[in-house]
Amino acid sequence: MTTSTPDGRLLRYVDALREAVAQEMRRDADVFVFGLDVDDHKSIQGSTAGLLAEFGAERVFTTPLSEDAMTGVAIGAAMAGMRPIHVHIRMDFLLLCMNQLINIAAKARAMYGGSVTVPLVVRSMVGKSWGQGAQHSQGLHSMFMHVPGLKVVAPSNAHDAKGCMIAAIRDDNPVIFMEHRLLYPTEAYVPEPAYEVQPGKARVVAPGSDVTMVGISNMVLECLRARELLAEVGVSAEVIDPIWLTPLDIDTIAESARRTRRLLVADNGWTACGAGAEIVAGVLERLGPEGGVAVKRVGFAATACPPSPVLEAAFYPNPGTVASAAHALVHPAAPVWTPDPERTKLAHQVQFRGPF
Amino acid sequence: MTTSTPDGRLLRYVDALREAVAQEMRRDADVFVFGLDVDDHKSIQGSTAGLLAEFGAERVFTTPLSEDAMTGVAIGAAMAGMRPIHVHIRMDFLLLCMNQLINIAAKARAMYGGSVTVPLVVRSMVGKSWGQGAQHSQGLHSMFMHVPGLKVVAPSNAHDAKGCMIAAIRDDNPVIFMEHRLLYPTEAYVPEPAYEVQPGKARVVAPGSDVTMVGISNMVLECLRARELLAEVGVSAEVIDPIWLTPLDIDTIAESARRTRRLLVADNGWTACGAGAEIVAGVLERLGPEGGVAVKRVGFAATACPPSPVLEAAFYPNPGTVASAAHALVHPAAPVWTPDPERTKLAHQVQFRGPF
Amino acid sequence: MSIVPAPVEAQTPVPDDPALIERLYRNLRLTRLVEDEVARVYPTDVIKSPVHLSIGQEFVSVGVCDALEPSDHVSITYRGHAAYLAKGGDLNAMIAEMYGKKTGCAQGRGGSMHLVDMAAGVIGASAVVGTSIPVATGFALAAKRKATGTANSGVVACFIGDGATEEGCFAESLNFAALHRLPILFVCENNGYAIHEPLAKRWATDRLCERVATYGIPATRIEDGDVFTVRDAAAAAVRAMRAGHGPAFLEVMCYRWREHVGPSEDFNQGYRPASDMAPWAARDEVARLAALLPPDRVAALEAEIAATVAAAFAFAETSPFPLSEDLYDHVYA
Amino acid sequence: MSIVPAPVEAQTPVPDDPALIERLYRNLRLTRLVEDEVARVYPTDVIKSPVHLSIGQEFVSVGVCDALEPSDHVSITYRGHAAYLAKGGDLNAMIAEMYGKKTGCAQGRGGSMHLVDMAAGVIGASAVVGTSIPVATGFALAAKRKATGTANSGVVACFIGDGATEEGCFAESLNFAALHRLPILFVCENNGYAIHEPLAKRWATDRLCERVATYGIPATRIEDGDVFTVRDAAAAAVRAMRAGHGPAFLEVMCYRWREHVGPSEDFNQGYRPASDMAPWAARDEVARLAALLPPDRVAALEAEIAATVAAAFAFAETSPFPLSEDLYDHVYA
Ligand SMILES: Cc1ncc(C[n+]2csc(CCOP(=O)(O)OP(=O)(O)O)c2C)c(N)n1
Ligand SMILES: Cc1ncc(C[n+]2csc(CCOP(=O)(O)OP(=O)(O)O)c2C)c(N)n1
Ligand SMILES: [Mg+2]
Ligand SMILES: [Mg+2]
Repeated sequence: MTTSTPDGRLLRYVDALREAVAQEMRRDADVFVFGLDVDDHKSIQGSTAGLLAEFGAERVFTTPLSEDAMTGVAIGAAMAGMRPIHVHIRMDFLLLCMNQLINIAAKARAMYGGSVTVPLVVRSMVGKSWGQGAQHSQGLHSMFMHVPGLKVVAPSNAHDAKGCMIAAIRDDNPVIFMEHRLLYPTEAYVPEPAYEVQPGKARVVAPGSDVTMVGISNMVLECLRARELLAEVGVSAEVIDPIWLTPLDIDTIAESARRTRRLLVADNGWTACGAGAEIVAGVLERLGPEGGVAVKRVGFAATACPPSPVLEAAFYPNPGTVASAAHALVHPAAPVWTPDPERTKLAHQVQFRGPF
Repeated sequence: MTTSTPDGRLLRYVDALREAVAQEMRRDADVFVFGLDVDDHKSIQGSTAGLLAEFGAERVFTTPLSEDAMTGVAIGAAMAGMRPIHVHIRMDFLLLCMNQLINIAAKARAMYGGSVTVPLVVRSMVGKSWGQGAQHSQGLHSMFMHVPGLKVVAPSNAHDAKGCMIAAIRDDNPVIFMEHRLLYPTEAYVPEPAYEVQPGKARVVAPGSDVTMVGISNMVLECLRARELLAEVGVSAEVIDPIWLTPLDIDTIAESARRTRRLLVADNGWTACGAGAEIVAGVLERLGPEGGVAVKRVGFAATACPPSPVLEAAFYPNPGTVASAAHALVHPAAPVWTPDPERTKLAHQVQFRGPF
Repeated sequence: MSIVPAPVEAQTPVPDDPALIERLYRNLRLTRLVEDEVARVYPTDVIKSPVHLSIGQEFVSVGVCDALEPSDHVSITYRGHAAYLAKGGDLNAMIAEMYGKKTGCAQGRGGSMHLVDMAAGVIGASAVVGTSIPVATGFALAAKRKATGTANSGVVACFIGDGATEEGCFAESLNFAALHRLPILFVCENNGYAIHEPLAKRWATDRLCERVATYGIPATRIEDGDVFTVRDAAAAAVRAMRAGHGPAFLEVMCYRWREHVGPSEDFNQGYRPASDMAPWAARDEVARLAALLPPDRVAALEAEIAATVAAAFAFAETSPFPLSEDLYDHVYA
Repeated sequence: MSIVPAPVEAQTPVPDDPALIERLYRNLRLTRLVEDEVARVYPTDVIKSPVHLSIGQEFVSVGVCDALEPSDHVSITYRGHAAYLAKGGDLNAMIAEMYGKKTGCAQGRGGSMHLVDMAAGVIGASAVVGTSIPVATGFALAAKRKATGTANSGVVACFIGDGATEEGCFAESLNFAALHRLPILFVCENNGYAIHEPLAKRWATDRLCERVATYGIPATRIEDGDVFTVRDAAAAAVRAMRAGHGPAFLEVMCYRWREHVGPSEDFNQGYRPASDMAPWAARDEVARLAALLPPDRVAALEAEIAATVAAAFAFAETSPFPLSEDLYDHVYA
């Protein structure tokens, strides 16, 4: 089920994550949650709050600072029939886990001829903003998209956070679950009963006819804000949220780009060999040369994220830079258009709450 | 210097690597070589042969099986003013080093405000073929291309192997140096005196007018072989070797694709978020919609590399599959053309020896 | 740190248990015959994959696995033929896997370095040294969570080489296993080399057991090369683990008779002298246990095992290759 | 494993060296004043970056760095203000860095978690716990290769937390440093917690020093909270390293007075009682050393240090931010 009536409650992203995990833990005794600090009073910014009290220390526990081995432990427990959720408070720490995730988790099923499954969820949070700096802010999803055998998901709102988490837990494959710290407080209508937002289906979040804007993770919000700014200058932008990055619903995006003839991908990471490159290449392979589609990727600046506020602001794409890039695709001959910074700030209020 | 007269000797790729390192070690006492098994009698398939005898155990030494820490040691030694060459006999093992390479080596200079340099070379070999299987065959260059602060190079012939190695050693940045086991015995004309094949300049290896084929690492050879097969059916293919993947010479490729209006990238790795995606997206951003370029990526099949010969043959692109894909770009309406397998086999004899 | 096994006359007393002796001998002999046959056919190129033989080291796997139940698990390495067989892994499927056949234990997708037999409790091997250690620890976590508290609670034996102990995940796994008192027996087959590099170039000291013990993990070093010693130590450790006492560690000194990878001897390569092997060859456990059994029993077993091995190679030879259409099988469940 | 420092009356004898006492006190007091000021301004949001205060733990850095020469190196952590200052790092550049200014030690590209001052031998910090350990070991390798063999041969001090010892690279680095007899002093500031998680949830045992010693690395645990004890142990280790004796290890028990990240106390959060801090506060080394000096000298130092600190904050306040055009500076050399 990927659509819903807005009859759910307004729930924050962080609470939607927590609710999904709690519901699945009630349903299936093999689900457990572990990782550094999942059981302390801060509970990963609230996303694991209450789990220890309800499910006990055998199913909700912290670990030593040993991300590499703990990933292997998660894989082994998954191969043995459990359904671990391994939590990292920053995605940057997954760089310690690459060997286990890529050499084992991604390959075990194929390499062992289908005789094992690895039903593992790896949660991690992108730590954008407020001086997090070079090593606490990375969005590394494209590295995982590169690797067959992994699934990758990056929900952009509370509704999908819950549905994707439930789908990820029930999935028999390793799923890299990318969260975003700035999304945690955002609200959307979230049904109370369990539901799945299934792999492989993108969502057209807002319709448009002049340019297709694909946003990854929180960049969906920034695209929606950019869309408002663009509307003021007569540009109609369609916004698509791929939700799942592997498997990637290239059909929905290609279909939109075929109509608008312009494709912009706003990514939550660097662009080189990034999700945007994949989407652009996938769409153009699909459409062929007659598509005549103008393309553009925006994402993190090609440097280490700087904590100084001035530099940090320049490092990240924002509604203004996204709108400006989209405008240039639509009016390639026109002078560069930059939205009024005051209006850009206003656009920061926009939230997408559904219906889904 | 990226061109040469063919007055060098015919030298094997493996010997060119060795010669480059030996020459630089003679020139600069800060250069040293370490990594598992660099000092044993097999000497990384001959690529470090003789170094121990000439330079001694302080400058040529094996390590414990501790790739993560050894990468950090290399980084620290580089920051302290030495020029380490850290060697891995398989690229797959770099997955143990991702944290150090990406969180430290790539970022140190920017993150420390320019106060340090990390002149580090990380050598690793792609282990294609002969049942190497899922964990001894990966080409992971695109993960490193994703990360600002790293340089990435993948020479396809002996001439470039030497020139790129010397350039990499002299570079003040961390360089991921990707070698290919099947290239080790291939020969090219290699000048004896030291020379650099500088970052950022691709080479048009063979001219053509109907389709641009970009080959990564040993896929340059496969593209040249495919080019022969295509010539027999009247398709004229241009073959480009990017040599350096970061910085990537997108200009040369875009210029060619603008002419041929067809772009195929044959990669030595998976395609999703791969080097091919980057090249396709980069070229199309450059050319704009009027380019009307048809694009196609070929690379490893999207699964773990299987050792069984039948499956392994299907896993890797070869001159036949590359030619077939290029043909389909040129003649989209024609029925699928597959070169005669016997001729494909013959094409395997082709070697590219220069001039460069 | 060159280790010499106990001379045959100085070994621990042979147990008065003919069934045990025969069981151990059968496994020792089976592995030896299988690997001899692998080495024999290897030059014909029917096995298009690297092979890492355990010839000379079989007693470690055979001794340890004898202490395990079928429902227990073992984690093996790319040098895992002995442990795979000792734990009851399917021989036909193993040889077929090495031949790249569809009937292989991994359907031709693993190769010699990735043997697996979940039905027999063989949870797979990794060609990236050390990576299997935390995975095995995860199995032990699952075993503990499912523990019945009875003597049948599952345990895991995790085989590793001396080189694997240098990987950081080894230390991380020891700490975690000890912290959670997981039922896992780490078995380090210390053959003194990682490929051609001796311990002296890799270990600051040889105080491995002492180091492991600082985690509160009982650690024993076995130097005598005796399969009964290994078996007894493993049995004691397994008993303690089933009773909830947490992990244990064995460092078993042994010697690799053949080259690191491939079928041949390599004493001509100069990195180690043939004389290092001599004492190990002199107390070869296969030969020794044969001498402890009645000659006619040995002959009968030999015929039986040889037939089994021949049948396995014939099975592999005649099995079909996977089809190229199978390429994308099992990427996702 | 809650550790209580020695009561003030039971500590090791105060050395009869007024210059030493004043030197140590000056560094202790400087760090304390700097961090008090950081904590004071923090709520005004001039520092738009996480801060990890070392208040209460300063004696470890001050004691160790007193044993180092300017040409030696230290590797610090994100909780590195004390070590940065004790090694002689530039105070103005440090505060400016925390303010995100162009005049910062990393030009506003590092932040509080990535202090660096190559001129002073401060080789940088990482926000990814443990990653600095092998990097420091690499500096020690370079130091050894460049060693003059004299008493001036360079050494490296590598500061880490108790949590960092759980990362695999710690074990890997110890082995390598011991194998190559590198001149590196590992200093573990064991404050009993990683964020809010106590040792009991992370360590199977507290036999850390014993474990380190199995690599052949002399390892000492200091429990008395005494800056002179730390200084003497570090000086002895450094002397031995300069003489070519290879690495050494200190585990220094201490206590974090403030929350893990941020400026405040956190005893209201329930994960640790305020009573745990009481004995540490009672033997606060800053106060103790002040009492060992003549009151007028203390007053003079106080004025001087306060002025230095005030000037540094003023410098930071008035320095310019980087320009957005600077964004791509230093990506490549
Ligand atoms: C992480 C990693 N590093 C290096 C290698 C290359 N390699 C393959 S086997 C081996 C030696 C391992 O030695 P040990 O653990 O003692 O096992 P043994 O081969 O002696 O049984 C090495 C270094 C590898 N496969 N994986
Ligand atoms: C590899 C890694 N894992 C987790 C974290 C999150 N984290 C930040 S500080 C910290 C605690 C480290 O504890 P310790 O080493 O004892 O240092 P202390 O903060 O007590 O000084 C953790 C877990 C991190 N930054 N890096
Ligand atoms: Mg070994
Ligand atoms: Mg701590």
